[in-house]
Amino acid sequence: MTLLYSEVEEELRAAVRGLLADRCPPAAVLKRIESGPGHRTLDDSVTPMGDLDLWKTLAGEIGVAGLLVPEELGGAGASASEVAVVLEELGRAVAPVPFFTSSVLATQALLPTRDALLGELAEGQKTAALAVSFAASPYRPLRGAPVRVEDGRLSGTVTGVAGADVADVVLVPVDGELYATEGAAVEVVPSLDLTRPVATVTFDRTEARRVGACDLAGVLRSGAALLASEQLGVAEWCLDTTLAYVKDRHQFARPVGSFQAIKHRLADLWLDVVRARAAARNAVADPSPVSVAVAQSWNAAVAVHAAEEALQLHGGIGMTWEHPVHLYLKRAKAAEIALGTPGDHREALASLAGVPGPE
Amino acid sequence: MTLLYSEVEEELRAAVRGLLADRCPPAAVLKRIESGPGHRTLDDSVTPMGDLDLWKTLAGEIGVAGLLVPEELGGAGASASEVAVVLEELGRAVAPVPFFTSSVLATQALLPTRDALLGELAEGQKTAALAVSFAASPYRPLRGAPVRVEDGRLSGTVTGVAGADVADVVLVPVDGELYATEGAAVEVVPSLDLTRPVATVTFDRTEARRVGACDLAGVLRSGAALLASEQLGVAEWCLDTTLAYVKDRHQFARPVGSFQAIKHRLADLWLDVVRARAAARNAVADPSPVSVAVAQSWNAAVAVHAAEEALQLHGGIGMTWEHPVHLYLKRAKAAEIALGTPGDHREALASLAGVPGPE
Amino acid sequence: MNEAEIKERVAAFLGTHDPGGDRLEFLRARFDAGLAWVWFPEGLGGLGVARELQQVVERELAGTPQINTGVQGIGLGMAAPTILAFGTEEQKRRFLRPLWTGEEIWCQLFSEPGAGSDLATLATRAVRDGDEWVVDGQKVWTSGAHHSRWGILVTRTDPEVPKHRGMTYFVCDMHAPGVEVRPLRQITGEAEFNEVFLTGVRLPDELRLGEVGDGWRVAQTTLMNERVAIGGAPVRRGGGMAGPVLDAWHAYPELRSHDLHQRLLALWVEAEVTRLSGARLREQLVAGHPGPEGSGMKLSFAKLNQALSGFEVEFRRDLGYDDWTFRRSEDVDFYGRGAGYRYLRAKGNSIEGGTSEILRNIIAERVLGLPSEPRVDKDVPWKDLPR
Amino acid sequence: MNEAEIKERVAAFLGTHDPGGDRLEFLRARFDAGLAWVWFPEGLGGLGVARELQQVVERELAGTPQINTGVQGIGLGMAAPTILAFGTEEQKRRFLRPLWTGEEIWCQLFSEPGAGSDLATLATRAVRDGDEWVVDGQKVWTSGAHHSRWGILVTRTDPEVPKHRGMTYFVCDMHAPGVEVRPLRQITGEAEFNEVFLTGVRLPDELRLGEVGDGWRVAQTTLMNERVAIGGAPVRRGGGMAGPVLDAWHAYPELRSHDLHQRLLALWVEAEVTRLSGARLREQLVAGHPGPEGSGMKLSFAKLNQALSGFEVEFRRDLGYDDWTFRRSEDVDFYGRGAGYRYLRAKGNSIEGGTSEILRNIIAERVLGLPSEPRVDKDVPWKDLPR
Repeated sequence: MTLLYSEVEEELRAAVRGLLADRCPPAAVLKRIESGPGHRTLDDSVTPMGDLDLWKTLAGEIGVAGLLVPEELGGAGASASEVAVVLEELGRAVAPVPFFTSSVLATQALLPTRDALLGELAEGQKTAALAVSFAASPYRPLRGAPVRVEDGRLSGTVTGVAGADVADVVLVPVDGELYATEGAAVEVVPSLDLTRPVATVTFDRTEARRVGACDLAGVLRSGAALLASEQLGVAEWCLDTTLAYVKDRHQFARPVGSFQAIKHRLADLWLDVVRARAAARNAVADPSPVSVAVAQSWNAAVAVHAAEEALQLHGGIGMTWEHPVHLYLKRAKAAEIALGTPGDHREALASLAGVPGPE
Repeated sequence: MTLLYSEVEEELRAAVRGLLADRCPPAAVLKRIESGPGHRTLDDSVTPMGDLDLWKTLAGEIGVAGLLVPEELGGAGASASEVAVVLEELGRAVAPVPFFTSSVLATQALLPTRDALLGELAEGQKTAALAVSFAASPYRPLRGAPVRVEDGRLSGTVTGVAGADVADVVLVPVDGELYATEGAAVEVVPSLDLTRPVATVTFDRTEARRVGACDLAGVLRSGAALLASEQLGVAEWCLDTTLAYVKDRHQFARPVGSFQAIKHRLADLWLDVVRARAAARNAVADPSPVSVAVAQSWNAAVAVHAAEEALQLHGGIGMTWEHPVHLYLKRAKAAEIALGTPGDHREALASLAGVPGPE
Repeated sequence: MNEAEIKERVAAFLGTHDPGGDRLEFLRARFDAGLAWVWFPEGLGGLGVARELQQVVERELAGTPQINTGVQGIGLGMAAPTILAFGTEEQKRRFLRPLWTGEEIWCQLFSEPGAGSDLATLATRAVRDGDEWVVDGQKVWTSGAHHSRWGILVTRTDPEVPKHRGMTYFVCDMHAPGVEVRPLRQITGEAEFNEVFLTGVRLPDELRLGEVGDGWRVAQTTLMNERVAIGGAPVRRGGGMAGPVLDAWHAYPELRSHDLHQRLLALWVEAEVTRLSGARLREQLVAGHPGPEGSGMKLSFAKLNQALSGFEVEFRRDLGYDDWTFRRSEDVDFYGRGAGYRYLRAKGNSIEGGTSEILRNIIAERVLGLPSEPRVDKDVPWKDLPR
Repeated sequence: MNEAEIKERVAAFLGTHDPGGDRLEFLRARFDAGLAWVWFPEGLGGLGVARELQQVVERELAGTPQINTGVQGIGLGMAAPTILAFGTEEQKRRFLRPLWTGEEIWCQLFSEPGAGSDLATLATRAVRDGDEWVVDGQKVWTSGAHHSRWGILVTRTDPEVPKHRGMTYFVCDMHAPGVEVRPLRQITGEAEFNEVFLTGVRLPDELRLGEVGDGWRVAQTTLMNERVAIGGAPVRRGGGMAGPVLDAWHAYPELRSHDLHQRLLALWVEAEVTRLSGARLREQLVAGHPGPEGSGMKLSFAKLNQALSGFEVEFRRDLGYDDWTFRRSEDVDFYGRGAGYRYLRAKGNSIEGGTSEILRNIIAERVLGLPSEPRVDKDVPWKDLPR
């Protein structure tokens, strides 16, 4: 077990970062969200929020979509550790691509079934979304009313589904079984996180295919483990961007970053980020329930704190729509809720780590 | 209802502060605790920790001992508001006198009985201590094994009793009744708070006089309301002393207090103290359970925080025995436990203020 | 003049002016009767009496047509006291009456993209050209600019001297050619503020307020009046930003957890002690002994608002947002909007009207008497400052 | 030299020296065999080989008589590398052997009452008198001074030049007349440290380490070695200062509350991520890529230790204290003493070996590359500095 990055991982990072720098600078992300997603069903041709061109390149040329899929099923057979590095970079760019929702969450739900859909996802031909509220957690996998199955058809509504706006296939866990459908009605709602909007997914006697068994809590836990790396990326961007800004911005004829109170806050923030990196690495090196709970409770809060500090230390410009810091704040705040809040994960440690509550 | 200080209160403050500046500077307090209290019973003549000469002057000349006692019972018939001002000053001086334990806690326990002992306490002829753990709270008035009464004699042991080392009379609440005795065995134990040590008080078929009914929770709540003012005084001393130190102390050819990180911390601390003052005043102006819980949960924590900041900002000298800051740290930390921790008071607000917990 | 005499004046005024008639006429008459702001001089809407007596007037005139303190806020709170202090007689007569009646709305042209906390480095140039000044530059965070008739404007007139000495203060004609107002979109989606671009704007010298080069001192008067206005209103227990959080807490018991409960209790206590401090501060003001605590209230409320609104979003686990529409809004609608809006908008509380960092500096130096940091910008000509 | 060759050397040494014989003789022989610190030069206790190979020696010599790294800590960690870097050949031969064997204990005479974080302002004077120097001043926070043979001492030899340029570094003879050691009582009641008063202490010039006026550079070498030593040991999950808190938590279920539980869980998480950072840092060191994270470990542990020990006192609701006796203690007994001791002693963690404030400065400037503050002390002669 190591907490460091391998050379292979660093190469993968460089490739992803290079592509994102070129194709997905903050200004491009801002422009994209300004067109805004509307209502649509999967059959409609309304432009979704996600950048599908970018996603095609990421999936096709760099091959990130198949990292978790075994080679014999058409993927790259890589480990969570490489996936984590990709997530760090996508977090740094708040890139509007369905990597986390399709290549991580949906793929992990599918993996035990070894379904052929995995190959299509791995190649980036299709993307999938898991029809579970993004606010669900490993400790409470179902939030909201459950979906019912009758005569092989699905009925019910799931709110807060991430990635559904760009999904070709929706995967629906019902009573320990996983179903796949391309006939769900997807209504994107105005979302706090502009770069990963959530949708309400409705099934009305929708035809679906039973794919296999599904350990939903396990899937959400693996997702939570990896979300910590995305949160690390968000926090790193916020710290780096703020450092660059306060070195450059002058007030009172001094760089703002020469004021001691600012320096001390940034030193503390750096120390939080250093520990977030260790926690994220540990959650992929040892994806035990304790490691995941630790990484999520720490990193979710650090990402929010980093984005809040970034906004404050940018002063007025940080409050404007044109500066990208708000995209990170919104991503961080939504990700704090996603897959369990820091408090959910801390409370889970009471039993996981043997720190019992009052009797 | 007012949250301000009256002119009478400011005059009382000036008198107490003047006397303490003269008779109880920090160096004198340090010297006194170095002799240290040993084992004693009330009959022995071992020197107690408290400064009984100072106490005689405070009680006799300024008349603080009888503030809470009605005039017809030999006291001054003043209000809690004046008592609070005296406590602020005694907190500022960490003065080793039994004002809080005898003139507040014990006196409040006695008041409903209108017992003649009140007159003796009011004149400072005698001092009393309430035989309840100082760690008890209005929400859990009895900590430790209870005292039993048999044939009018008391048996049992109470630990953590504040003020017993200098008490002539020990007041013992048993099952809603208050007993008074001069025959308790008092063993002072090494205490975190050097200026208000606690003792183990033992009754072994000790003769006692039944004084009247006792609402122990109410007594502890009134005590907690006033303790907030003592904590305010502790915090104020810490802030003022630290401000003076960082203005004077130079490092890197600048006053330490000109460094922005230090300035911002002290600004935040000042703001905490400002709010502690409002909370303390409110707890005497409106001694409702909500006000008391608010004042204790805020002020106890502010006093500890102020003392911790004072120590840190004094640097090495703050770690030395010869500098008085540790006396305040120890007082603040012990007072955080006394009469309910901040957490106890916050949790009480769940029902008091209508902020219920999880169902 | 005492309370009884003021009441008599008001009664006399009401005897000759019908509150049920034309609103504007009533307000103009009220101004002319000296009942607009009684502490202003006679002839300028006042009676030259103690400010406290205004309360009597307001009580007696409750129910009559009122001015709009929202949209007129900058005029009433910032422009008027500055004009009173530094304006010529002619300027006072020209501006104060329509300012007070609301016939002319005012905005503030101070902040610039390059001059936020350090206002005194501002770069908007004003160059004299005969009896006129030609102004070029960009201002930002200007609320109400799009319906303002006038703006209070600080400019750089001498770049060769240290920054505090080379500024001049003007009244800017917002209808002049070269004034362009653009809505400034915020992270909440809406536009509460504007950017104002000034390109070759010509202002006659009669619009100058105060002496040439004395703009910093004039601006201080304006800002002192701003600081007084921020964060002083009474709040009930459990009110303010705690209100919506507590409402949600009661409405969704199934979302509660011990983690959230303990944090909410701590925030409740902080909100309560902050509220009590505000109450104590107002008591001090009434007693005529204003304490230094005022400097801290905005700082405390900013922190609390941010903590409470962040808590609320987390508690609700709401991944949605109510409205991202890019539209103008005239003021902050904390309670009519969703938790996400409150969270985002409250972030501005520690930036607008003096950042929390600047407020901590002010508390440290002016209240606690701590020494200032070494200054590197005091004696350097503005044009040579590093930026 | 490779691992196998080192093992051969050790085997050869053990063939001729009985670990069961006289301890001191064994240690002296080990030094002479170059197996004390293999990265030191030959003849000075080493073999001039890579530092990593020392681990091999330690493994092979496990179970033989060992030096006392506790009481010898300052000698080994700070004095030895400085003597090696700046000492004359004669000084190296004279001091290093008994330093390593523990025959001579060393202490550090750096801090002064007036020079804490700003060590370079120190005021202890050394004045040349022929072949000797006469030293007057006061040092503080000197651990082990009362049983030390030598001290590493920084003095002011030229007050006329800026502070960094007028210092000279000496080895101080702790047995010299005029050296007075007094125990310094701490807030815990005990005395871990001393004050050292130097009154007309005469040191021969041969005890000077480095050039006259070069003392700051010599002291930097010492301090760099100190920083490396602090806060780097591996901790198990739930270990360190969290250990006693968790033990108490399990032992006294009746004292638990939701408030305390939530706070303990948060501290547990913080302790765990800090522990993981330490583990990651050590992996980086092993991989030969030491990261800048090291600067943060001491800062993190100080904060954690203080939070955990403060929590523990509150949780136990213990108003007592184990022992206020004024006695000397050789080291910090975090786990053998009570919660109150831990609470008080941990307060020193953010002061000793660089305050947390100084460490934040260092991180901000050296790791994050933030600009330094304006300096007012760089070019002023030491004697003219404000104090």
